[in-house]
Amino acid sequence: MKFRFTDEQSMLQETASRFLEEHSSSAVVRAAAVTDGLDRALWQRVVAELGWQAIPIPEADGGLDLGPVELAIVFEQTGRRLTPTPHFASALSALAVRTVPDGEARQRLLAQLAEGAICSLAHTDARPHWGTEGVAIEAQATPEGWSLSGAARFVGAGHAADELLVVARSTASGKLMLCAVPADSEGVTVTHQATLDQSRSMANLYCEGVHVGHSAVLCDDWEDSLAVVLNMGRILVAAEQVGCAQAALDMSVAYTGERIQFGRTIASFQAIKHKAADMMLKTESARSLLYYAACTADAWLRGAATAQALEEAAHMVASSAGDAAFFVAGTAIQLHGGVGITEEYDVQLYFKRARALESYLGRPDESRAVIAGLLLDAPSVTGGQGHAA
Amino acid sequence: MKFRFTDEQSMLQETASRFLEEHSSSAVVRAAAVTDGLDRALWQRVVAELGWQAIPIPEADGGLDLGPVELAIVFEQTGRRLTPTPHFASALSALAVRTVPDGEARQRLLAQLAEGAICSLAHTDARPHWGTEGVAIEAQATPEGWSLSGAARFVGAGHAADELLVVARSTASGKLMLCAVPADSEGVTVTHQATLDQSRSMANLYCEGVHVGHSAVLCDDWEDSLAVVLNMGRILVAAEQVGCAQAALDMSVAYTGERIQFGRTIASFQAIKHKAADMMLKTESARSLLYYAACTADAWLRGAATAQALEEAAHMVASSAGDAAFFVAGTAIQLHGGVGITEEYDVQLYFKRARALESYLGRPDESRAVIAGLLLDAPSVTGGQGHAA
Amino acid sequence: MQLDFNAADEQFRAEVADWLQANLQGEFAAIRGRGGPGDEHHFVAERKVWEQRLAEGGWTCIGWPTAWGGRGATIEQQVIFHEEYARAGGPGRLGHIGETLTGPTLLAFGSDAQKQRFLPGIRAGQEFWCQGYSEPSAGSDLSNIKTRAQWDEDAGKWRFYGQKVWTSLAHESDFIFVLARTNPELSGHRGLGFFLLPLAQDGIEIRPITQLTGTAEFNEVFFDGACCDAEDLVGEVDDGWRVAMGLLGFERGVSTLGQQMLFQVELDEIVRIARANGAAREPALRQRIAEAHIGLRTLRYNSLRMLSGADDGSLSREAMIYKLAWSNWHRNLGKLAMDVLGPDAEVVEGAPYELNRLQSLFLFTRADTIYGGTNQIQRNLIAERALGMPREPRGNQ
Amino acid sequence: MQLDFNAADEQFRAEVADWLQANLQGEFAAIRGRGGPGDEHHFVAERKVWEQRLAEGGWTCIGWPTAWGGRGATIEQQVIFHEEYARAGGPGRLGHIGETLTGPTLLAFGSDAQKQRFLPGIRAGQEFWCQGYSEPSAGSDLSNIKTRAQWDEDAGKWRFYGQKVWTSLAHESDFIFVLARTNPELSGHRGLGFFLLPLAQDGIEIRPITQLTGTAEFNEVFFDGACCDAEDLVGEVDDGWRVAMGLLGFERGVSTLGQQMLFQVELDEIVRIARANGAAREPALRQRIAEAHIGLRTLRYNSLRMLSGADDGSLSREAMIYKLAWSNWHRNLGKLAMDVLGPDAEVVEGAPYELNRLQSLFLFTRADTIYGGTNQIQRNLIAERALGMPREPRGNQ
Repeated sequence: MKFRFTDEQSMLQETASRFLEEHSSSAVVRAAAVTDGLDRALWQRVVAELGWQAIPIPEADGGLDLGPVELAIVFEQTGRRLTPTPHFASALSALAVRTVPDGEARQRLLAQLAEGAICSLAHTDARPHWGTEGVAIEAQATPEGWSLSGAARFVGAGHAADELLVVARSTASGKLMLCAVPADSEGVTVTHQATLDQSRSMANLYCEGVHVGHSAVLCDDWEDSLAVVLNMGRILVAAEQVGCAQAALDMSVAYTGERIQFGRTIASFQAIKHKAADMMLKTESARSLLYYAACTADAWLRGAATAQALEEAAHMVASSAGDAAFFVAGTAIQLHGGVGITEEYDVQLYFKRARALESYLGRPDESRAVIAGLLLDAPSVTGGQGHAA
Repeated sequence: MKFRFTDEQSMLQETASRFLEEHSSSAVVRAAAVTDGLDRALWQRVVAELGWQAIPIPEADGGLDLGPVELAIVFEQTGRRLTPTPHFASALSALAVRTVPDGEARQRLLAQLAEGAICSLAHTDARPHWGTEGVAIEAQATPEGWSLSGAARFVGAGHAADELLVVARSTASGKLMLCAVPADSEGVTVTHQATLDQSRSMANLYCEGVHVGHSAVLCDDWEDSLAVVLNMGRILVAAEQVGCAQAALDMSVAYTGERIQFGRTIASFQAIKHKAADMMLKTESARSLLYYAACTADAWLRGAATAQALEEAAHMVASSAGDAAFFVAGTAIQLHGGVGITEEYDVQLYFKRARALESYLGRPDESRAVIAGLLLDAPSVTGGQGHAA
Repeated sequence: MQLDFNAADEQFRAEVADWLQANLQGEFAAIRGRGGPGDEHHFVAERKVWEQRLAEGGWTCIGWPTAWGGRGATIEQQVIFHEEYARAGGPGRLGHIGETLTGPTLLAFGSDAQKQRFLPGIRAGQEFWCQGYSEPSAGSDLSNIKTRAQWDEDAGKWRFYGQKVWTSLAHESDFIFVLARTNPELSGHRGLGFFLLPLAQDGIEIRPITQLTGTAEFNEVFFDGACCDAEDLVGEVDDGWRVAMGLLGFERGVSTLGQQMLFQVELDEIVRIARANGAAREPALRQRIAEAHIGLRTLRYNSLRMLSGADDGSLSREAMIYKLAWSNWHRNLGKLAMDVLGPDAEVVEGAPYELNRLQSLFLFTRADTIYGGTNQIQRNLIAERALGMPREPRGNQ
Repeated sequence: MQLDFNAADEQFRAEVADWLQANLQGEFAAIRGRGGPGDEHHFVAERKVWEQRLAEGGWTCIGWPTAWGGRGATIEQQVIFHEEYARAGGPGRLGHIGETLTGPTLLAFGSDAQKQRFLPGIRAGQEFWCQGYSEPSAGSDLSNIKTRAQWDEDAGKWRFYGQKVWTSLAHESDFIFVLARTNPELSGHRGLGFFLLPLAQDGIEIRPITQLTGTAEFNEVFFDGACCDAEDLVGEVDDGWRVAMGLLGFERGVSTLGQQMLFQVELDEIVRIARANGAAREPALRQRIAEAHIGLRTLRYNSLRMLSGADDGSLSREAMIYKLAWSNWHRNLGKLAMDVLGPDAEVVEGAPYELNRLQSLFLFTRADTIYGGTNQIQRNLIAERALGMPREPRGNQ
């Protein structure tokens, strides 16, 4: 039992931290925020120099064959810097493709992703919610394959994607299908969507009778896998949230240590100190659950954990990290006082990011409702877990 | 618009405060707590010298014909002193009897109550909840009247009552009946029930084929009136909660002002000061709603407010005062440190009382659920209330 | 204990409502409900004309004594005016700094000449004011003012050097009252003066401050040799703190019910959306919507207690908690609005960053717990003034 | 990153579990699960015998070096022992003060004579210890100790005058270690000594402190001339603070997973009741039950991080938040238990005031955020030590 980073993992963390400090500065983030939230050159650099895009891809497919723990390490750092790359879309796509049976399309996509191609998972219209009932693209059987029509929102970096992974509901079977759709396919419209949090890149997808050949159907019964992929996504989001919270805490400690009122640094006021202590408590608590959840996701990929264990871990950390990041970033604005609400100071960027992430893929209270279901409606999972970490 | 006490009301408050400071000391409360939570001599003195039992009773029936505002003023003071009298049972009974049609029984009961007789409303078994679905006494029609069987819990001062006001469900009509049952009736067993909060006097009632004559049936369709009476009860409970919170705040400010650690009174630590500020914020907020709710109850008695307005007011203040008293008393223990958890210091008595009151007649979140129903399921009540106070 | 207003007051209410109904028409229809918090920079020209219309109707400065053109309105009447004004969707008042801060200050501390010079312009809705208190290093610690007022013997004028901040609508105002250090030897509350300056002069530069919403309601005001005459000093030299603090005492909370009317409009919209998009069926949101409703009603009865309080105007306990109560309630409402909107909360329709009303509410309300005394300052005040607990010690940095 | 224990550790786990299974039988069956927090005063005699049985099995002091009868167990093994002990319902350890505080202190600071004299008795489960730190005026401010240790030249002994408080099981212990002021000239951390005293002597009076539960687990210990020999001073005269603080460093959190096992039992009972009485259908309670579950799992992974931390044992960030985290989690659990019980929560079955397990939990957990460093002290420590923010100034009263 060594519940801490290996030397390789620590090195990955340091490399990421150093690289992003230099290449994902406030200026870089702000420049991307006023366009489409993407810095393509930075992504190219990440791809070429760091290879983060290859982390979750098997060696056989040209990847590094690393796991969710390594992804969590990187996303914690990109969350800390609000890094404007399509990394989340890339990682989620890779995890999605890994769930489908082997085949030409799977191999092609994983190989592309390993080389840094941008793919985006388009799974929901999110009206009114994030669940699969929000899937609003229908697949009609045609002689040559399928015809997709409908819309999806919050498609990460979708307008910059080379290929879209579209989740559609078959009008025939009523099941969810996962289809590989080149972005330039006829009938596909993808447009960037400005968001309250300007620093994440989101797009809207409209499909009007988009033709999809049989070979492009990656899976024709993907509902359970989608649930798994979204739980993986929740863990990566949580990693961003932990990084976001850490950054907001760090800048608050720094600012209050310099700001002088009543002849004292405001950091010397117990009210400020205790807020900071609570910020750290929540950040570290979320971090502990994050590492557990990442290990559980890793175990799932190795077939050593059930989908329910992954579900539990993902929603536990979604609840914890979501609340933590919003509380910490919101409190950070409070501790900054007047300047905290100015456009000039970065703390507001973290606050907006925390707000966006807290509601992405479901609110913390919705995650707690899932946990309650596992505890209270199904056979208990609390008991007998004494030493099963 | 003068939303403050009249001179008479201020005088009532001062008299109550002075009287209770002298006659409802910690010693008196503790002496009652180790017996059955009642100080009968004190009640006799209240009846003889102050006449609080007559406040809600019409003049024609020998009462003072005062209203819920006066009751709230007194209960805020008795809550502040944890006064061990059957006053709550007496007031609730008077409000209950006032709802029934005029008649011999009504007149007799009001006259008795005006003279200080102890009557107790026995309305629920509270399993699992406080609502009318918890009524567990059945009324079987007999040639001479009715036969009552079943149990009720949390009957205020029931074991000391001269007469019980029993709520029973008619097996014939399925409706709720209110029956006047002398405590010494055959088949009636009333026993004192020890509680976690030792300072309120509660009893269990068991009825085994208790005969009730037609003349003793005060009302044979009492469900709506019970709802009104319980809402009145919630407002009186809220008054006790406000007094309880005020007392816990006052003793915390006093203690932290004397306790010295690190060479300073602990009251000089901002963490302590800010806790105290939050305690006051919640106490004053609950007090504002309390006065509104008391005015609304008064208006209802005058036919100037709807039952829904009373329901809203009662549940608003139940939510606010319930949370406030528990938070304030719990924080008071924290501010007392080690001595706060000793039997010797009074703060624990207030904490136990706050716990008991918070759950009595429903938890704050249950009251919020009622409010949500009014807002979201029925036509909105939020709008157009601009100047209707 | 009496919750309702009496018949005379209700008649006054009807009078106000009718006048607003009759006048918020035609050229003014477009500014109904505009210019409130977060929207202050819109329709400024139209709203200045509206101030004059109000003045003609005798609805500016109604709390002032009749001698200066007011109505000598009672607390109740002032409350009613604010409520009806908000209910009618009256536009954000450009004249409120002059009416509620400058005016009462001059009435209490000003010379006859100052009253003669400035009160009529405010009453007529012709001259607009902004306030020069906060500075970069004097926020929570207001007494730490660095802006200097130097007496220029040759010019026979006071000259000003320094910077004020968080000055709303400075660029739309004619005058600013400035708290400045008259005696560099003294620090803290001592050695300050309270001055009245015209903004249209050399040596004053106004820079807008862009906020997290992308909009700019506040300004920085830089002074570099700007001046005023000797008679534009209010009260004694070095006695400005007393004047400035007296000014804070004038707010008896008459506008709080009007403010709550705007809150109610926001809450009603959230309830409407919740019913429409299904959020009203989610238990966790139902609890929070109920809390918001209860909280707003609490603010109302808290205000009514406050307004019915001691006639000497002494600050009561419920008055001391009001800022902490409303600002946190409002901030929570902003968060609730986002959660009720659900995924739609993130969607910004207008490019580049044109937020809808609830998105603005969410972001702006983060400022509520900061300006006008942060949560932390408010809790200090409650603990120290209401509960008599020890004061926070000053440092020597 | 590795969550599971390795094979060797799992085998050790099996060994512990088997031994406990085999030995918590017969005469010891009655004390399964007894003597925990809030129950410490029950079955004391039986639990002392149990300590000796543990000693015979070699299960006392497993973290001690083999030279002193320990097993030199690794952190992992100690964690596993605590977990399995809790899982098996092992009774509250009467020996834990001696094993975890006195022992490590003597091993680090004690003389050979002191080790020879005291370690074997602890290891054998024959001699029991209690701790003499807190005083009425030295709670959060531990250095403010007033108990005096005076050197009695004639008797050649140290004599003690003063009072200790919050001493658990003093009336059941053989020895007490006492932090006392050896130099009345000095104050605060300086001029203190760390002494080992037998409790069975004149000049010591032990008085129980009744708590809000009506039970008494803690005591006041009064010293009026009680004494110990010169060689019962640990470390140098006036150097007791270093010894006392070193002692606090020994707790590497090996017992936290065991503690969490007890928490899990409490949570499981609450879940069971909620499913039985319908509380599990109430959305507000479902949220809180889920929070409790998430919170407990958080404590677990926080502990695993802590236990996997820097090998030098330096206190990591996650270690600094642990007390604040578990105590508030546990206090909330107590409240949740009451709300899940509903109206039944008020009913006390046993007269006069015999509380059921969840009622005791509710009341006792109010102490969790107070003893061993209040919430306020913990937040100071986090802010000052983990975040490097300024220290709270001392006063001079």
